[in-house]
Amino acid sequence: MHAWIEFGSGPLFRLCFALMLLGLARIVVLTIIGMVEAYLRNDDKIINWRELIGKTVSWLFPIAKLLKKRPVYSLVSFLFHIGLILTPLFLAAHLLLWEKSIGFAWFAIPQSLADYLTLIVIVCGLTLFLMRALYGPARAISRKQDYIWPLLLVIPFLTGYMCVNGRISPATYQWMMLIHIFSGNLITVMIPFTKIAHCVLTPLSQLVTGIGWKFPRGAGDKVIETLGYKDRPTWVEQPRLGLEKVTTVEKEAAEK
Amino acid sequence: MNRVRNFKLILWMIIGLGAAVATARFMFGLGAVTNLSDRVPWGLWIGFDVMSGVALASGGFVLTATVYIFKLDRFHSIVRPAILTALLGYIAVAVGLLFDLGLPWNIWHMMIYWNLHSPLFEVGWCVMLYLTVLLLEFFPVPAEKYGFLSKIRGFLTKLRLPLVIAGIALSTLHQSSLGSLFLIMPYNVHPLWYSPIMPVTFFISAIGLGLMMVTFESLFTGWLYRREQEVDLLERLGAAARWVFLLYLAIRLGDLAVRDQLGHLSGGEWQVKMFWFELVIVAIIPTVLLFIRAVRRSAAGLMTVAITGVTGIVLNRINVGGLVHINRGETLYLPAWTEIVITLAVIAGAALVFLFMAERFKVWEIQPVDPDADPIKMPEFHPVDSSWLGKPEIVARTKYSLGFIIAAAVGFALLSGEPLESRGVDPVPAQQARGGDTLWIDGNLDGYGVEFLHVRHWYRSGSGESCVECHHMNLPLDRNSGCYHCHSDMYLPADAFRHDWHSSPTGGKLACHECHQKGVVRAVESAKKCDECHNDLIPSEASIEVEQYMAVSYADAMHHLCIDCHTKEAVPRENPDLPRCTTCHKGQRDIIDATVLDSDRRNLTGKRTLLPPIHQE
Amino acid sequence: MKAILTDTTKCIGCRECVIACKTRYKLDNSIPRRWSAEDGLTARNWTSIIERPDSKYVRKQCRHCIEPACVSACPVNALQKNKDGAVVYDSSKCMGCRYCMMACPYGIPRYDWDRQVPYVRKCILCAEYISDGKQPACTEVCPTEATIFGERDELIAEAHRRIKANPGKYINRVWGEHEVGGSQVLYISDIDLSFLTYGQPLGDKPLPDRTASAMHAVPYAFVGMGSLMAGIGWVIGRRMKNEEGGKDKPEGEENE
Amino acid sequence: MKQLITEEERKTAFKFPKKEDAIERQRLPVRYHVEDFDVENRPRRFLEAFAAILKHTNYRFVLDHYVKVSAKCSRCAVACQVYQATGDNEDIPCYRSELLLSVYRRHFTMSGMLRGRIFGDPGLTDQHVQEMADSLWNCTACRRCYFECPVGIDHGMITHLGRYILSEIGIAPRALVVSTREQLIGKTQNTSAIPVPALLDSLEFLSEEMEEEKGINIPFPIDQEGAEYLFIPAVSDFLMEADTLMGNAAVFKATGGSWTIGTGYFDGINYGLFYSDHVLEKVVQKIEAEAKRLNAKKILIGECGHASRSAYFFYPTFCGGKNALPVINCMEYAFQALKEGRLKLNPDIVTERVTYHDPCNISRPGWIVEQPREILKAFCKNFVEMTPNRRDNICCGGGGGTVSIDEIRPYRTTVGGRAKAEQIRATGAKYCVAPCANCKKQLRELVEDNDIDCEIVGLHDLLYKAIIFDKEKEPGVTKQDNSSNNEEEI
Repeated sequence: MHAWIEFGSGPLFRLCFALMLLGLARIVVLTIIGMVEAYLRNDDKIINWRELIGKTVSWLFPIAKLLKKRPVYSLVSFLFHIGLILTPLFLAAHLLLWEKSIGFAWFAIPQSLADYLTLIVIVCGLTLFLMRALYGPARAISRKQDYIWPLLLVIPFLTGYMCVNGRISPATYQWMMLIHIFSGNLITVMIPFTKIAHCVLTPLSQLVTGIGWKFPRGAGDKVIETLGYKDRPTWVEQPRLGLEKVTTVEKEAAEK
Repeated sequence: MNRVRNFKLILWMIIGLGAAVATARFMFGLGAVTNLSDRVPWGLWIGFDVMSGVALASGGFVLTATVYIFKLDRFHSIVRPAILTALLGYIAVAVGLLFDLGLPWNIWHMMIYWNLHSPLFEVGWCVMLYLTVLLLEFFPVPAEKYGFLSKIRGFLTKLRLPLVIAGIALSTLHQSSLGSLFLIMPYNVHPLWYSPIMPVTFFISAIGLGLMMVTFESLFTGWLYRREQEVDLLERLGAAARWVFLLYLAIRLGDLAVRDQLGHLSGGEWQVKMFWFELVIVAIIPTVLLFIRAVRRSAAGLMTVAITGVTGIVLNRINVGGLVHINRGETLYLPAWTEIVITLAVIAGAALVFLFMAERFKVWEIQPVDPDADPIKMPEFHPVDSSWLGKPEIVARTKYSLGFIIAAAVGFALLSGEPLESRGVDPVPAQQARGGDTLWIDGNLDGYGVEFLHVRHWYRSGSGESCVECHHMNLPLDRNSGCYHCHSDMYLPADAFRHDWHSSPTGGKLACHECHQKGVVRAVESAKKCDECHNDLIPSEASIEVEQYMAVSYADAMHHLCIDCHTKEAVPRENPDLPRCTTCHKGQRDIIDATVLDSDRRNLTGKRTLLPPIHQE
Repeated sequence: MKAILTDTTKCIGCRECVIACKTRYKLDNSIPRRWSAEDGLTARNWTSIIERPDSKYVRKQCRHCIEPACVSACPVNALQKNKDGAVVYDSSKCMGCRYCMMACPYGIPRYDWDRQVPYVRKCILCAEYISDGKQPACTEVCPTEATIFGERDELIAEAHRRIKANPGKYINRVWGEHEVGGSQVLYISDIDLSFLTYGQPLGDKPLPDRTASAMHAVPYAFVGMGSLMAGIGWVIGRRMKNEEGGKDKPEGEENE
Repeated sequence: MKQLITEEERKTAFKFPKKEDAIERQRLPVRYHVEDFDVENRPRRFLEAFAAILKHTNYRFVLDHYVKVSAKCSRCAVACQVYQATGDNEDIPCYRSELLLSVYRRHFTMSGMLRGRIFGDPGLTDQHVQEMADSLWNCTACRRCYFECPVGIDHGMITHLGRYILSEIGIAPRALVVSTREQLIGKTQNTSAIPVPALLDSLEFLSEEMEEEKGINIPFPIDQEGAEYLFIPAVSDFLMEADTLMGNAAVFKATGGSWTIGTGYFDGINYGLFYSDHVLEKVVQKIEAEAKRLNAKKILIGECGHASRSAYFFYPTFCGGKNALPVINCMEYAFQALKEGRLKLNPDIVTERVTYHDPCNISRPGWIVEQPREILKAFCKNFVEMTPNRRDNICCGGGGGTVSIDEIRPYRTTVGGRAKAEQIRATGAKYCVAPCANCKKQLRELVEDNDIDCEIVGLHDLLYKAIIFDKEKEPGVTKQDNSSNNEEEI
């Protein structure tokens, strides 16, 4: 048991954490490369930065949007995210592990706050699951993983809370810790490869959309050429309306 | 092109692994990732990356000489890949050196601080100059593609002959100087290898290696890209190489005879076996095989020869570079996996750049073309999984980066945390044997210590709960720190109290006044004592008092523990000798009755605990 | 030229010299390494006491050779022999190639293997102290005068005097008088000290001489090889031109 | 091998699920465009078209991003007025996007590759293609859901791409394809097939009518080279929205702007925006050619949402990036004139309650939101807002080209536009200003079918009524040209 815990918080954690960091870096870099490529291929280089950044910020800190539509859902999901980010990163116990492994750590949140946040995450996670299961449109668009994720995210929080508050734990500390570590590792390693990747990609979304709406010139013709539809009108040879000037302009263009 | 893509994927994975190790190397220092030690300061990185790297790149000067000096134009088609191989080989040497050097950012010092007596200085300069020459020699190839470079290209093409001559001269110098490096170590290098003519043997073997490397590279890339292999040309190279190898064999054996060292060959040491193995694969097998015509004319035969020859000469460089040195004492050097990974990663990087150049520019007569790169081609869905991952560059980007990060993550997982700092450190024997029968207490691991009958002491002090009489607390939050974590030196006191940690928000989170009283000068003496807070740290029965912030030195701690007790016990036992030094320090360990410790010593040795050999005069 | 003479028969193994050295140069504590068990020297232990059977103690330190191999080997002049004869180290020049460690016949220089910024470390004969006319730390504190400091000639004379004065006590040899050109740290002993060189008998020829011949050949090799190649190229080119006769097709440039 | 989609097949294939609590929806009788296309291998051809489009356009990185971030939170469901009306899962924006994203995920990513290898997932089926065909043409492409998506997925773009792919394999509403074909390779070069002589006639007629009404000659300059503005309205304005056109002319007259209508190309309608990037590009480039021919300085788009958007946002894209001519909307022009005091309006003419409908295409990007409101507030005393309004407005229900499909009028007016109808009813306005050809058509049908007492007008219709001509300041050129007319009037 102890050996498994050691393994889970040692090599396995390093593997999962490195995969997460590198994987997230990878998708961000790939997205940025794609963006730059698309940007260079487009003729239109005008980007409305103000608009894009404004939208991004308004979603990263969705205070104004909270009360607009589906306020309960918005509030629950907001709290869920807060707890999800703060607790693993700033819990004192985790920071000690950091200090031990990489030699430095950062400030911690008080244990009582961490406890409350943990409870909030557990409650919000279950609520989100129920909302997904009970709300019609949500059920219609959910895949299997969408149901699994909120529950999976709750597991390390639940077991972590039980480790800290041993009285409510149904099993021994060791077992709880084992589940805590392994579920945490599982989540960590899956982050860059599943929809949780939105944690780093969301800030890029608006820019992606902004650049995506600008199309490369002449792509349509190439698509037709690639598909090889011989009988397809390519819109290239167009008879013009019989005004003299039009034809002359066209002729000039053709000569060029 | 699938073969190329899979090969590149493997290369990227190796680089990923290397990136993880490289991070550790620069974060934690050389000791963390290498098995190098004060006794073995040069290891695989010098022996392979630098010494063999330089030798492997010698194909460049051999072939430029063949084509531009001896004007054998039929070899023209393989001179470009040879120059590129040489160029990348030298860049790989430089990169490998950056890992090996303790202070890689000072590598340019060689340019301003001149020591004309040092062969390494000369090697360094020649490598730098030759690298420049190679860059200039290769520059026209990529420049073909860019029209605006045509003027420089024309100028360099005119300058080719002087460049080639300078390149050959520089190569001659540093290929041989790699041998001169070891002339200064007559008492280190095994006499079967050490010879005043090492510069000459190094140079000759470099020529042979250059030819073999060109053969290998040509055959391998031919297989990779399904190109037509230039076997007829390589056959001629092989025919030339056999004489080189024969000459090398003759010189090595002749040298031994002249220096009257043949007697060593009859010895049974492993070095002798190594010598024979090396000589067989470096010279005898290739020479014999190359004299057979059928072998020379088949790609498989040539490949066999190339692989044996290359392996042999690389082995020779590694041997001379550190493996067969005889002043190693008891320290045996085997490269750590991390060292091997870095070496492979440097090679993989060079190979990737080679493939990139070959695909991008006209390195070979026929440039390989990727059929999928055609802009108007209809995308082909994979027949099995009916997927299409995109244009070749997108596929490359997606797959290689995935391979890279997975390999890097595995690398980080394999790099274990604690041994990174303490490679080469054995667990303190006293700790290792805790609870055992007989301890060998040896604080500084120098092999000289005190025999301690653990069970007897335990029994005498009342067994049961008596452990705490001697064994004191561990570090807070620590499970099994060795003694040296506090008593970090044999003779000097060490800091046991981590002030930073106690005041840091992640640690004790203590404000100053919680330990230091107000109005009193803040000093060690006026502060709270450890056990005022850590009252459960030491059970009440313990004989140790925690007052000091400085741990005493290891020797003092041991003495304190023992002498106190022995002094007390001297009276009731009516044994005045009990507190005397000689009671414990019965002389050195060979004086201790071997039979007493025999079983324990074997156990300890099994647990990686190094016990020095018994010195006998 | 200053020197240290160590008389192993007087040494009681108290290690005062070790502590004095560490104190003077503020050498911090080192994690004991496996290989340092052989002689006790580490990057933070510049001198050590080796205990030999029968309570014999031998102090090990840098020998400060008169023609040091390490100084000759260092490609960037980081190791230098100063006017007093001490082999001193300039860490600002060093690039960490460790050739000095390879070259030293006594295996003295040690390396900071566990540091990100490692240096080569060894005894520097308290160079700045002896240039002020003071003594090295080790000789200063030695309670039994087992190790003493003075002019080299005088110490050699003293050594021979002691050997002569106590026939049978000492082995009739002053270690360091002639080996590899002589050194400034001398030993007289009643036991064989060849373990200091790992059993290798050292010759009297200075080590730098061995590379000097190769190094002297460098300019000749360069010029010789260059002109040889140029000559061969010229001759072959001319012959080929003659063979081709009238056909004046320019070679070389066209092909590449 | 080639086989047309038969009428029978379409009838059996296109079915919509019914929901008890939702409005019972009829099967959309969309007539798909039928070319000589192979209907046998639709999945394969769909994938090929998808791959070819990914290869040559920028959609790949966008989709790559979207498949990774899509969190399936279902917030978009509350934003979609079609879903609110039908309650049909197929109308949830995220569901619709997932139809296409799942194809992308399965056939164009590593995870799909693994799924194919390990689980033997067969991939795209004909049924799925059909589902996409049904679902994608339902969307009004109003992009309201984009504002509701926390991770920033633009479902509008996915729909846009999906339609493009479908159109490449011949699944596109016939109405759209037929009109763009006329526009691009037909004789008349416009979607409504108006021949140039007819155009000139009607312009002359309008000019005369304006003279009668306003007592001042307001000309329509035709083919004037070097004019500052090349005026490109939605072509339907020439036939159906004469008032708007007259308003445009009147504003130019009053402000003294130099403008022209080109006979070479005068159609702002760009159905390419709704179904094919290829057509979109070609149509935009026609505008460019006409602007070059007439040597115009700027391009002025009439009152039309999608025409404005396709010109404003895609003109730089397809016509030379930075060097492209600036594109402005006629409302921007009017607003500018109003701000500078060149446009004088009589506040006593329009006294009825007026409301303003934001066309999605120009209001959603935040481009033309406040300008028309400022203009309206300048002369309408009784101006009320709909809720929600501005960038968060609700689509008229005819966006995304659906308005030009006459067959689905019942669907548009009962389902797509239901929310809008309620909105308009709630305002109680007499006039609903909808500065967009599509919106006008749709809203007129909407108020007709829903019995709402409201007149749908363009902004310039009202402007035309309220405009005051400053006769002393009349430019000399027109005075001389039409001196006789002026004298008569005086």
